[in-house]
Amino acid sequence: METSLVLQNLLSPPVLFFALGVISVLVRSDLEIPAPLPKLFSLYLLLAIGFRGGVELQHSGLGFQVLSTVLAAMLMSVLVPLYSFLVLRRQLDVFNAAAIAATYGSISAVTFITAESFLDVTRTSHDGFMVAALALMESPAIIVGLLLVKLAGAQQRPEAQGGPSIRWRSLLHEAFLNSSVLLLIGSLLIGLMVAAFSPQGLEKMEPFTGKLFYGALSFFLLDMGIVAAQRLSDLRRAGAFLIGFAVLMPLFNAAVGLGLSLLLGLPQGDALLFMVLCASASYIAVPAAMRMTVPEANPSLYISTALGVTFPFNIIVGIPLYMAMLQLVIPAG
Amino acid sequence: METSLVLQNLLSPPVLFFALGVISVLVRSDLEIPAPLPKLFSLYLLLAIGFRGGVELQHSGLGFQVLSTVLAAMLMSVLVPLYSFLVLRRQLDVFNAAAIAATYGSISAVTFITAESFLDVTRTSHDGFMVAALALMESPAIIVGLLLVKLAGAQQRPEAQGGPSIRWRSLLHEAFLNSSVLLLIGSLLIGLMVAAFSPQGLEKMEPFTGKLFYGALSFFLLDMGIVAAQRLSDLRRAGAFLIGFAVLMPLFNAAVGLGLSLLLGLPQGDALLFMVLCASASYIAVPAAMRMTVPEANPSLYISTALGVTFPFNIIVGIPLYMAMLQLVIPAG
Amino acid sequence: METSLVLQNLLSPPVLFFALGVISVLVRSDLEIPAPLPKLFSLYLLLAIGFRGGVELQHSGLGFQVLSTVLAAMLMSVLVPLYSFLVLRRQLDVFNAAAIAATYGSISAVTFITAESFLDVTRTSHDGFMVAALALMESPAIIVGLLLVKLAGAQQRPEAQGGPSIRWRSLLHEAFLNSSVLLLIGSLLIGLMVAAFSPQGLEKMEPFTGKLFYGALSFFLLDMGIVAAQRLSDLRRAGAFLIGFAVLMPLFNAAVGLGLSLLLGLPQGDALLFMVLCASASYIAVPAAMRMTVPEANPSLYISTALGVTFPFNIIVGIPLYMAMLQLVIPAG
Amino acid sequence: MQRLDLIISERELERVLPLIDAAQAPGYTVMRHVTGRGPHGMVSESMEFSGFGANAHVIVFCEQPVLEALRLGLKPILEYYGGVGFVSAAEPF
Amino acid sequence: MQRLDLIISERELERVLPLIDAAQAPGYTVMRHVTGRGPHGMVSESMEFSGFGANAHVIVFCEQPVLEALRLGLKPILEYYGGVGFVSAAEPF
Amino acid sequence: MQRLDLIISERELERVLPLIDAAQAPGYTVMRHVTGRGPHGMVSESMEFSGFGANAHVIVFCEQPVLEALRLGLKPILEYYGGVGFVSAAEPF
Ligand SMILES: Nc1ncnc2c1ncn2[C@@H]1O[C@H](COP(=O)(O)O)[C@@H](O)[C@H]1O
Ligand SMILES: Nc1ncnc2c1ncn2[C@@H]1O[C@H](COP(=O)(O)O)[C@@H](O)[C@H]1O
Ligand SMILES: Nc1ncnc2c1ncn2[C@@H]1O[C@H](COP(=O)(O)O)[C@@H](O)[C@H]1O
Ligand code: NA
Ligand code: NA
Ligand code: NA
Repeated sequence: METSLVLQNLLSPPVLFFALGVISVLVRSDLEIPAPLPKLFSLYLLLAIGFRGGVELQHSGLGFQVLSTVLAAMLMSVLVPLYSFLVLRRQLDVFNAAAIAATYGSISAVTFITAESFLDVTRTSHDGFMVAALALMESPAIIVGLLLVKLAGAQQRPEAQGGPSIRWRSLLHEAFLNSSVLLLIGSLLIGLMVAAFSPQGLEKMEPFTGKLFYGALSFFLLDMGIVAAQRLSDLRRAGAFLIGFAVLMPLFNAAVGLGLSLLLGLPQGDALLFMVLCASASYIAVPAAMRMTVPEANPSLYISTALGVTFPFNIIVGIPLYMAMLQLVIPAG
Repeated sequence: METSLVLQNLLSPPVLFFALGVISVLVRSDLEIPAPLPKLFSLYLLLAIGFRGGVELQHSGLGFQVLSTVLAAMLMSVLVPLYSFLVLRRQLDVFNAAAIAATYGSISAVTFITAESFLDVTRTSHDGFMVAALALMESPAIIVGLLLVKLAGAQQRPEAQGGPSIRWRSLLHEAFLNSSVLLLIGSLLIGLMVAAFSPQGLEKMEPFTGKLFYGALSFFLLDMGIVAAQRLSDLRRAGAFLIGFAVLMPLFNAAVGLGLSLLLGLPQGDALLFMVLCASASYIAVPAAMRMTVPEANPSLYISTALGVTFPFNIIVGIPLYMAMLQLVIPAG
Repeated sequence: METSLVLQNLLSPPVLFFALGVISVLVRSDLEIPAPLPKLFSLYLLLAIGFRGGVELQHSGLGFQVLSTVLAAMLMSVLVPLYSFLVLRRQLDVFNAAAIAATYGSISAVTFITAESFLDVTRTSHDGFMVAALALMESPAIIVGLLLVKLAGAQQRPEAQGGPSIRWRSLLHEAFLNSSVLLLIGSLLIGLMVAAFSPQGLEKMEPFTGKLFYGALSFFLLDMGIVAAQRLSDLRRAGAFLIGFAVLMPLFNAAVGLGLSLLLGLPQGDALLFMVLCASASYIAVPAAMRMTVPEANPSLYISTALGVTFPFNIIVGIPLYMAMLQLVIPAG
Repeated sequence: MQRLDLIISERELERVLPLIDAAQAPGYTVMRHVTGRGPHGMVSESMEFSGFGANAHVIVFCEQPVLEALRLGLKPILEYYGGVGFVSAAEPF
Repeated sequence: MQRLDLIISERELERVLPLIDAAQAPGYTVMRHVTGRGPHGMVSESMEFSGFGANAHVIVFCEQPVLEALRLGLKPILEYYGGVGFVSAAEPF
Repeated sequence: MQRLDLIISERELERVLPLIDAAQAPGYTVMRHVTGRGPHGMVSESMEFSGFGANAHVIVFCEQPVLEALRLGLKPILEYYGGVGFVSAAEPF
């Protein structure tokens, strides 16, 4: 069973194009997708995933399971940074530990989208409200990350030291109104409203947000492969401890996610998405926020672990592995 | 009736994404669609609207109504700047008054496209030749704008004053061969020819020029929302007179357009498009031409009124309002 | 027969948009497709053509005809530069002759794609393995080009002259791992694997790699028209000899390609593609490689002939002409 | 040797570059998609999808006589359309 | 007259530009999508799709007093977030 | 302190940047998508979709000894592939 899942994932266009991107860096080809084209695809994917999630959420409605799942997801985005911080402090200073911890509390939208595509290809149903969970896991992780710095790093960071002091307003702003959260939640609400009130509008959006989606994801993963592989050289400097963390922590988080999914009574497809949310790490919103609020931390550490190790691990090994675990405990929908 | 039209418009994806763009600026999010991505969408929309208009024009043919409508549209693009100039001169100097007047004589392709989508969603038929009217309203407005400066501003602008004198050739060039007119008319002719001679070519273009269109428009309006909202701060400097002008003049122009539509015997859908052409103001071709030929005028005045007030007004309030007016006097097609 | 083919080609959207691009330069309009948008389309076209070729190759399998055709194509990419070099040396120095010769040994992916679209529109079948031939003709031409310089230009180019000496490794790297070869072959292999193992993945890629293709090609050709026309002014400096070469050599190469197609027993559609491969000249991979390895050559000569003359010639006149020739000797599939 | 930095609207590039050629400058470099603020107000990237354009930054390294010729040709354009120019000293590498 | 070249992260632009206005500089020019390496490591275009951003190159031509005001406002930002500044002499064209 | 402005083809960047590192420059800044005209002819953005590439503008602020090391490493490349370099004086901000 598991081998077939792994193969099915490995031989899907998104993962294969990711591999092509990695290979092109390894063989030192001059293949590149120049800025701002990757931004086009990342904006498109957020818009489309939000819109589609909103449409499905409108169809399913806001029941108890929706609320409890979203709450559990937000809980995880608070807990994961806390226990990650304890682990990371064994080797890193407060600033780097807090920044990396926040990264793992948050999510990777592309990992989520790849998991969704995996479910679509294996014809496993899943619910639109998982996109809401995705959107609501970024902000708490960012806030916890900075609280950790404030509490644990107070003495190392005299406010009077010269730097412009971080005001809470700007932190909350960064946490709740950064572009990816805003676009995701905005598109979700738009999808919800359009599904409710404008069936023709919905139908006319379909070719853009629906049909095109899988190909655009594949194209974007070509770029992600290039970017992830370019990060590999940073890893040598990061060392074995961080690389181990970047593989083992997702596995642990996925296991916790599996437990919670059972408690929540999630069906197979939603449980996979929940596990992927727990297991993935942010390389967009959180790094941007950390750079602003914890400039003492070294960006190459938190970006490289999230993007160079955890992202490929989840895309290639994680998704089918989590699915195989799920198939042992949750019957197919 | 009117409330439902307003709602149907407000809850359509293009308008909702426009609102999302506005909101993102108001809450100071860092959401942005970096250059040259907006250019991609604006080129695509012009190409697709032109192509589709050409195809429909080929089907309908060039009858009396086509010619009379196009002529009436060109007439409006001459008249509107003339009477707008008279109004604007009460508060502004010759240069600014002429530049803003030209802006309102010309059209906004995106407003037109949004109106077309509104008609599609409300399943009201409309004709392809309206795209020809759209294409032919830009040039006259530009020429009238400069004639106003030449005539009314002669003494304020001694040719010998040092600046390179504006030659008529370069003005006519700018009026008739600027990129948006060229792309629109070129695509229209291509659509016409392909529809006439290459049915397979037509069919294979459909997914690109047809299916994708609505989603791409929605995405582009997200950016238009951002850009329009960024203009809001300029408005304070523009003052109440100009803001009033930017709302009332479109209403007046739409009313004149309604009268002409009745005279021309246009069906409901075409009449809406005609009104929208009269009511909308250019923020692309005309500002570019004015900056070159009337550098004495202040660009932030003519861009901010057209883009910061008239565009959102037409998109959000104007289209359903004009439609409601139409439903009182022209029976549904 | 021939007139209808010419018309069918001339009135297809890709060729008409190419013409629109040319016209916009001739009338000095400010229409432009700013970087990196053309790169987006060129990456997309390579990815999609490779993927689709791989899918079709998987369906047809790797038989004797596939192998013999691909070998013949590679042979042509070695022979064409050799005899082109002899012709070019009558007027040009070793460096320019070798660079132009290599250019004509290689291929133009966009010419190939336009020919494929021509076949689709005229409903002539063709095989996926021709994409493999396309991918494998770039590298040999690059290597032959440099060998010519090494052998014929040895005395003019003392290695000790100061410039960093070209190492074979970097040349082979450039020949086999440049971005267009890598993307084309990578996408071909991905298409092959996906077709074999992931039918759902294939189906979900279709809207992106299939449906969108023709429109994206048309849009890209608008840019190619602009770029080709901008090259026209360089041609005056190139002189009658090179312009003649840029028209007659493709005709001769197409004739040789026709002969080989007969020998190989290719059906009509594949034979057209084979002729187009022989007749077209590279303006992407080879110029980039020549600039690096033969900097003594004048880029405006080899780019302008390939892009300013041979490319439009093939797109507008060549494709229907070759088809007309084929219809005389090979019955329709 | 002198270094001239011009910052003008992209729209004027097609007038400015021929003048630089006419002044027989040995070369020039153009960076587009540049934004900024000057005496004539703000120029932001967000209007770039319109024909309005952003700014362009043109750099010319040249000798003093060329600079004089450039000044003659460019001054009227800068005065009429806006845009600024600054000169500093430079040496070939 | 002086020329100030600042190279900072795009993310800090919205803090830096108001400070330049506050120092009453006559204008500024911004080039975005800039990459590079400095004391704080490498900045590459490939992370630009993230919110992380590339660098921005800001040029200010101004008189000495404005430069002093700029130094006061900008130094803390450069020290806290990274980024560099260099000054050279320039003259109006 | 010195300021070096290099304008080279984007294609040569991957050769030039390691040489700048090797000369122990404290940093560098790269602007891509730059066009221009020089002794080797015109470089326009329109060929950028090809592998041919536009120009890149590289700025290095460094001390005189680093500049000498840079000259040693970069001169052969500029001579062989084309591209220009100019030096001016600068001070840290
Ligand atoms: N003092 C300055 N320093 C740097 N750039 C400037 C300065 N003044 C003007 N600029 C640039 O020149 C452009 C054109 O200026 P203007 O049209 O005269 O307002 C502005 O948008 C800025 O990008
Ligand atoms: N010596 C230098 N010369 C040119 N650019 C520099 C130099 N030092 C730093 N930079 C630029 O300034 C940016 C920010 O520097 P930093 O954040 O201090 O590492 C770098 O990414 C470089 O683009
Ligand atoms: N005198 C100059 N001033 C400014 N930029 C120059 C100058 N000469 C050459 N360049 C730039 O350097 C690039 C490479 O020059 P080259 O390859 O030597 O022709 C040109 O495309 C220009 O962008
Ligand atoms: Na997580
Ligand atoms: Na109007
Ligand atoms: Na060939």
